[in-house]
Amino acid sequence: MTPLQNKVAELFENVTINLMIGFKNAIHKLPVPCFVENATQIEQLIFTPSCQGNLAVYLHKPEVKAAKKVGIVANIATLRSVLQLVSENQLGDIEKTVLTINAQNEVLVFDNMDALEQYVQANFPVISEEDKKLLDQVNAMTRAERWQFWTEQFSACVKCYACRAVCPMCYCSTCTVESNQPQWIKVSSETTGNLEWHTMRAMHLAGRCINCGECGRICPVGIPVHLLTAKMNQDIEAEFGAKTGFSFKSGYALNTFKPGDKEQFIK
Amino acid sequence: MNTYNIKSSQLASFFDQLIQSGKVVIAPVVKKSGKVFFEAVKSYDQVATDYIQTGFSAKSVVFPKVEELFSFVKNDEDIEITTHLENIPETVVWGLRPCDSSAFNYLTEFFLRENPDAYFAARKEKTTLIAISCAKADEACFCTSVDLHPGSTAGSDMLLTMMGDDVYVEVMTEKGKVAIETAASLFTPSEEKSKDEFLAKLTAVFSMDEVKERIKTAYDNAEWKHESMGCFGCGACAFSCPTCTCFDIQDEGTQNKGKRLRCWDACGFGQFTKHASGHNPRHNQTERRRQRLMHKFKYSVENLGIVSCVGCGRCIRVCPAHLNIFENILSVTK
Amino acid sequence: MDFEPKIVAFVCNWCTYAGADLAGTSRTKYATNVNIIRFPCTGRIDFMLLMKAFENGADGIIVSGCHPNDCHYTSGNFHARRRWIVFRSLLDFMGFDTDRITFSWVSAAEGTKWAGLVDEVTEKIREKGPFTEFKHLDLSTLEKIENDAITK
Amino acid sequence: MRIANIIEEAPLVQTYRLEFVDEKDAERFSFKAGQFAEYGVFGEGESTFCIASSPTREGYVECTFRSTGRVTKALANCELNDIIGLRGPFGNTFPIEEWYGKNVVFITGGIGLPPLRCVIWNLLDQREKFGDITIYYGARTVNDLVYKEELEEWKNRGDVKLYVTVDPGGETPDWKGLVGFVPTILEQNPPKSENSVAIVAGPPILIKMGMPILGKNGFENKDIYTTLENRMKCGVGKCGHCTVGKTYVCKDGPVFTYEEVLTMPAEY
Repeated sequence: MTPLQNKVAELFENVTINLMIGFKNAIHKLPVPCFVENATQIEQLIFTPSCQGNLAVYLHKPEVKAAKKVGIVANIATLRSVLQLVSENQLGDIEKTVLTINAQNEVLVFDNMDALEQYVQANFPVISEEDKKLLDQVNAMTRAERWQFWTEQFSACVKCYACRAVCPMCYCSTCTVESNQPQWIKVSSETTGNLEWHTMRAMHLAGRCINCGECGRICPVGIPVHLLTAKMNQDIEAEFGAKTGFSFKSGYALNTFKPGDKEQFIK
Repeated sequence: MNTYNIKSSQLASFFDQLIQSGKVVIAPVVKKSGKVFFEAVKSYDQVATDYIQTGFSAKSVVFPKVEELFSFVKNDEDIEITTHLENIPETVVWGLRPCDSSAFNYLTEFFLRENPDAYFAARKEKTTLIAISCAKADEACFCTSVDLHPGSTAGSDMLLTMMGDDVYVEVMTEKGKVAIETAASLFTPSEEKSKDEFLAKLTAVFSMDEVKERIKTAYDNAEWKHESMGCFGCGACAFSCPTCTCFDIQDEGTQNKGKRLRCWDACGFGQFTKHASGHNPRHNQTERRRQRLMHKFKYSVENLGIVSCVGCGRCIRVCPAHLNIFENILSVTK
Repeated sequence: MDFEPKIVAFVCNWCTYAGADLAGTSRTKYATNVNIIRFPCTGRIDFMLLMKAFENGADGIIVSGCHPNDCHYTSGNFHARRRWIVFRSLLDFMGFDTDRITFSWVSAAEGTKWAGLVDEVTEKIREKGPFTEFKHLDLSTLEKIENDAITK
Repeated sequence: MRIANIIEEAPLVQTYRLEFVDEKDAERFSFKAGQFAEYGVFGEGESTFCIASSPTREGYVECTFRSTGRVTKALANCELNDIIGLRGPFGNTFPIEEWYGKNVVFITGGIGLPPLRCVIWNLLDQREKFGDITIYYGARTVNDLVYKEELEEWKNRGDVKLYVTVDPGGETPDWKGLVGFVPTILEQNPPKSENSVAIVAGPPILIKMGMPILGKNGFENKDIYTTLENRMKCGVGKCGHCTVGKTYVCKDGPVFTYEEVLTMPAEY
């Protein structure tokens, strides 16, 4: 048994949790999520650097909520998601225990949000080199080139809504695209509608997206959708000094304001 | 079946002849993201040659992601309805894998056996499938488990197998013959050859007969819940699947001018079965995922006599949660 | 045929709409290209409404409301301002022509400013021409050519 | 189809009488009890309801619907003489010829009555061919009862036994009928099962509860019919929305016997 597995066994023994969300090995490439319901299943749990997925999205599942006492093995993105979700009052129904493995390979267990917040703030990630390069590439284009780039990307979108499904911040029980009175976004996949969908998704995540990048990573047609929210996060930090997934008390940038917010474009 | 040889150096000229004959040629192309997708191409140098599987299947040629059923214009009392069936071009799909072409067999049965679908029929009739057998496979491929193999000819009009400098050509249908005739001088008749040496080696992960038998009683298996907990309910698997046929019908435009469209839908979506009353027959993800897998391995067998999974492995590759269809099937049929 | 820009103005009830009213009652002449849509507050003006206006054929958009600190609901325009800052930057990042959206503060007393704003925006859009970039997204190449021929 | 008459049945529930614009279409169109159709408003889409009028009444089609979604709202906004689309009829039918000489029991709730109204009128129009006809009908409130005038007519006919009930709490001070859920009323006043068939239609909960009660009362599973109404789009067994297991409700149904329902997963 690994130290992580030992810790989880202990949690089950003390009935601190009755469901553990973690990762297990899979036949194909990346680790898959696994749901441990009792001590006998603990041995499949792993946690390696390749466990990139953001498991926080499962905290909205009805089956998980029903379990009440939930543990989650978290990478830094998941930790930030948990903070952000708590700040948005989304995790009130469940008692959560958050586990992570730090750089020194120690298993850390957080059962209160203050400790979690401290850890996240001390280990706050910067945007990845890869994403930064992509962002710079797009920023360096002329406006017409950017339009060309994005419309070409969006024309390939098939509206499978995987980007929405993997996002821990997309927790609305009925999404705007599913309401048809009025029909904000066309159901069929056409460039205009796709563009509107991605604009809307990005805007609804403005100041809430925690930059885990899952949406871009999993897109079946390879649209780098995470760049939209990454760009907005840059803006929001620069304009309003707000960081997402940074504190469980702060709410988010777009439901507050400062009288002194600056802009140059309003006439 | 007729068999031929063509020099691999001459494939390009064959390809160009197909384009010059006025047909729309759909072939795999490497996109900016590095993934390979089918796309209409203009010359052979655009075509990807080194790929295991395309991101999406070729079903969009006969069952596009958005099909315009008709457009309408209302003037005074009259409603004028126009369909666009006659504008469908002659199309060649180049380089689809044998699993994909066998999926066309299922699609044809599904759309045409009962209440034949005019849109599918029109597109299918104008489509020629030129498949290329697989020299490579990855850990997501499992065609050998569903009774296919990397060189199976099922469903395609013509199958090419790369054999070093030569390409071995098997022509199964009239459409295949017509395609050969566009560049007849490039082909020399050949005796039937064994392809095995040039095909990917893939051991079966399960026995189809056993699964077919055991899934009959798998509906109430407790493993469904466990196996589908990870499922997010997106449509990536259904949209990339060569045999998923569910669709939605939507009107766009105004009440005076617009069009009626048929667009892809997925049984994994939460709203898929939701009644107007708010009641949802399949209200949780476990039931929805079970529906998808049971349809592939049980319901389509009962309805059409065909397992509607061809082992292409796309759903495994695209799944955001990295769920694995054959692992799931194995665990519920244990 | 001369191109007449279609301008949609999203305005708040308490300031800009009253301002436009003032422009009317004072008989100030200004461009007739603008279609005014009245909202309770700028805070209610969802970004999707702007997208839909473009989708339905608008060539330019004006969004206008009370000056900061003058909001009838105290803070609606402050919230709106944050949203616009983010939205405009996002549109720009996607290569959307943000010059086609003009944001402004027009108070109930600024009838002249309103008239001037509408004239200015109309002229700017007239120079830029129809917003074909957006309207053409879903047309086939052939339709694009035909459409260009019509609008030119 | 031209809207020839509009009746407000209950809050948000309306009945439209539709007549063919083209007489040739009218000649080609024929349907049987139990079938449904797709009613469409151009630019909004199509919506599925059963045909609520009886095939014995020729020259028109009636449908009853509650406006809840985009299409039904657009339909509800239509006015007299507007033209709407109709695609159909689809689906299988009630085997009415097999019921000659038998007693027929109808159990239904809410707007589950429209599909049965089609059968009821079909039977009443050839009343002499059938035994006793019993109808159990319930709605949430008095106001939600549909076909109020026809209920009155059936009550006064003398050759129909009618139980009309409203859910507890849904009664008004001047309500003289029964109070209680349909299954309860059914248990209190059990129909006789000899030489009888029963038809259950309504919300899924009524179907799931009502059928076993009939079973307990001696009805054979093959003599209990229902009509399932899953979400549908195409009507011809292609789009996949209405599937219950391997069964396409639109093509293999909507009429099923309890015997058939028991072989399907409970996904309706």
